[in-house]
Amino acid sequence: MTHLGYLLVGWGVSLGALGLYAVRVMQRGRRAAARVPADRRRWLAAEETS
Amino acid sequence: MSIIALDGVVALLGRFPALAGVDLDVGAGEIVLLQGPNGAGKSTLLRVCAGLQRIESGRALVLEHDVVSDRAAVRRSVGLLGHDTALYDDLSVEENLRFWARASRVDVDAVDGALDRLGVADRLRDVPVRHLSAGQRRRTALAAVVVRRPRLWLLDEPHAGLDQQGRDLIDGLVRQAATAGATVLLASHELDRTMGLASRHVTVAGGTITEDRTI
Amino acid sequence: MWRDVVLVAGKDLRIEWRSRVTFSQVVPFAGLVLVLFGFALDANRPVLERATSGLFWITIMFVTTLAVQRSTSIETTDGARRALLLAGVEPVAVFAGKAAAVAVQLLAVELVLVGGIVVLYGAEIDSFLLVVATCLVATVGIAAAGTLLGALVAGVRARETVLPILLLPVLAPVLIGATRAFDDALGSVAVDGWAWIGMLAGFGLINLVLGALSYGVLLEET
Amino acid sequence: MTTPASSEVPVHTGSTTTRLLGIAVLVGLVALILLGFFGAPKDDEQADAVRLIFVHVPSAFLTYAAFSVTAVGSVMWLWKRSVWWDLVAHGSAEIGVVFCSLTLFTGSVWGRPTWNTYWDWGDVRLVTTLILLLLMVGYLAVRSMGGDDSAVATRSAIVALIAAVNLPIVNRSVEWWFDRTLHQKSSLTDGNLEDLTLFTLLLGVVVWSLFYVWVMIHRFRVGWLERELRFGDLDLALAQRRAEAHTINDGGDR
Repeated sequence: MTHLGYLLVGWGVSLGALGLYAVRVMQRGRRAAARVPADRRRWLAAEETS
Repeated sequence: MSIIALDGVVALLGRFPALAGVDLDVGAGEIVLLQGPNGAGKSTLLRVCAGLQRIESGRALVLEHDVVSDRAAVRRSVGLLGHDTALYDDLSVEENLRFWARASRVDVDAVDGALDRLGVADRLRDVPVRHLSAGQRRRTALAAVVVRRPRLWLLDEPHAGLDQQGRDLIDGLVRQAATAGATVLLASHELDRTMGLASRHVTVAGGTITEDRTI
Repeated sequence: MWRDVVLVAGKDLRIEWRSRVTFSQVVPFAGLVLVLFGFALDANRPVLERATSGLFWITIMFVTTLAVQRSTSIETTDGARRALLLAGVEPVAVFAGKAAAVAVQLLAVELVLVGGIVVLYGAEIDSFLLVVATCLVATVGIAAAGTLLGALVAGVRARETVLPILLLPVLAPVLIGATRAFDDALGSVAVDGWAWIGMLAGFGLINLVLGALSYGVLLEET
Repeated sequence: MTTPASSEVPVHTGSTTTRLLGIAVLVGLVALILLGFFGAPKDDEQADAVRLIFVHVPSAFLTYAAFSVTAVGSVMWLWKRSVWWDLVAHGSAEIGVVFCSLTLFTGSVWGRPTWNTYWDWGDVRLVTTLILLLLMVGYLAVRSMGGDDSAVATRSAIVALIAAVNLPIVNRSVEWWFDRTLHQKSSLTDGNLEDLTLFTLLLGVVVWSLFYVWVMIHRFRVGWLERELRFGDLDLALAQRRAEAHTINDGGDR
């Protein structure tokens, strides 16, 4: 395969960055959710009913 | 007719509830003293009455105009002396007053008279505001309020930084305004002085009104 | 409305005249930038000639951030923003007045800088009309976008750094367009400068409308 | 911090919907990698470098999609003062900045073997996208500067509008600037691409879009929770504020 180095860098950085960002968002969510009282996590309540 | 009618007013500064439910009714010609510790919410209360503060809940009418939906009408009819003096440092006393008179669409010729009443000496009128002392600056700012001939005066610590003569001047102005039918709301720490001046004492604490006495 | 525009613009210009910030600080700063570019590129005269229009407009971009900051701080230092609302001046008039004052100051700086590039960089002006037109049209857009963003960051912490971050990318088309138009006027590159003036006019118009529509909202928020 | 033990109120931002979406993204990604590296044929001119467009083009598409959502959300905030839209605008801008950076990065990596340069100032889309990135970084800067929530929302919404309105002018001016562009004139429509290459490209756009929706749902909930943390306890704050009145009632101010 030609240009394999370029390919790996391009794909690797893309997937890595997206994955890293996703993990960070979920961590932020967990941290915030742990501090918000259960009765005020409202979008969760709405989710359960639908 | 009540000049100020507040009903359960809650106002936030950022996320801090500066006013936590205020009910207040003030009639024409009253001189109301707002007293209370620093951070009690006095300044925020004055800003609400000037139509400059967003209200989180409750309702506020000033001169029968809603301070949110009809704020332009409220602003036109009040005169506010806040902690800031709203003067441009590089313009002279007279230029400042003329600018604010024109901006407020009031008689520019009233400027001279207002400066006289506030005891701002003639020699100071061409001096840039930057060079004024704190007391002179405050007198100039008050002159800008006088020029507007407001129906509702909102004065935040008007005596602060003034000499004895200046304080007497302010008391005289307030009495005159009330006699002429205007309403005055003033926040002050100078209780000895303002006790006699005001016809009503309202104590503000914790963003609420804890005491309301008419004398 | 027009009365208030003149009132606000007159007030800002009078303050500027009194304090002379533009003339005692901004103009020397702009001259210094020109001289420094000269040092950096003078080893190669043709390069300097080729880059003259770009350097001119980059200098104007720097000057703009200073002028806008100054124009904003006039209203924020002593609570004049609030007093303008109380006075009942139309926010559109405040916007137009302040933008006009900024534009006048920028035009004055541009006048000095044109002299600067002629003397320091040996620029030869082929079309004087095109130079004037470019300055006028570009400055309207710069002043409109600058005044709008100046009001936008007025209530923000660290506004001195946030303003350039926002303003410079927005002004990118002006930098490109005015540089090309100057290239034509100075005869350094064969392009149609007048076509670029059309683009600059579009930029100016759009940002004037944007500012007129949103200035009031910004004034109320802080 | 007490963590509620009940299973009905989880301590994260996931839900059935996001889990299904997440699985779809992962499955799609595996398919995309297989097709991208081994399925799609190499290009006549670009050889295997063409395989980079399977990440580059979807990123570019999602950049503009995400910022369009931000623009719509900003208008809706200014119009309706709807917190929901403000959170959408903020979240989408953040994700958009990630996609935008990736677009520029993969573009550069692809440009090197294909155009023999990492960067070209004469290319319209490249320069426009860079300016878009700078504008949106400015947007996030305004957002992060703090202050009254609704003032921040209004300020940043206006920044988004300024960016959205000025971007076409940036694009036009760069286009005129050099009057040339390295980018191929939409290779999607001129029929030069092999069928499987085209299919893989579309699959990339679909997978990236699913990822956007998935991460956007999470990001929105994060924004909501953080808002609840700041604002949700207004009743509590009011009670505390009123309590001040009794503790320092007679103290006066001295």
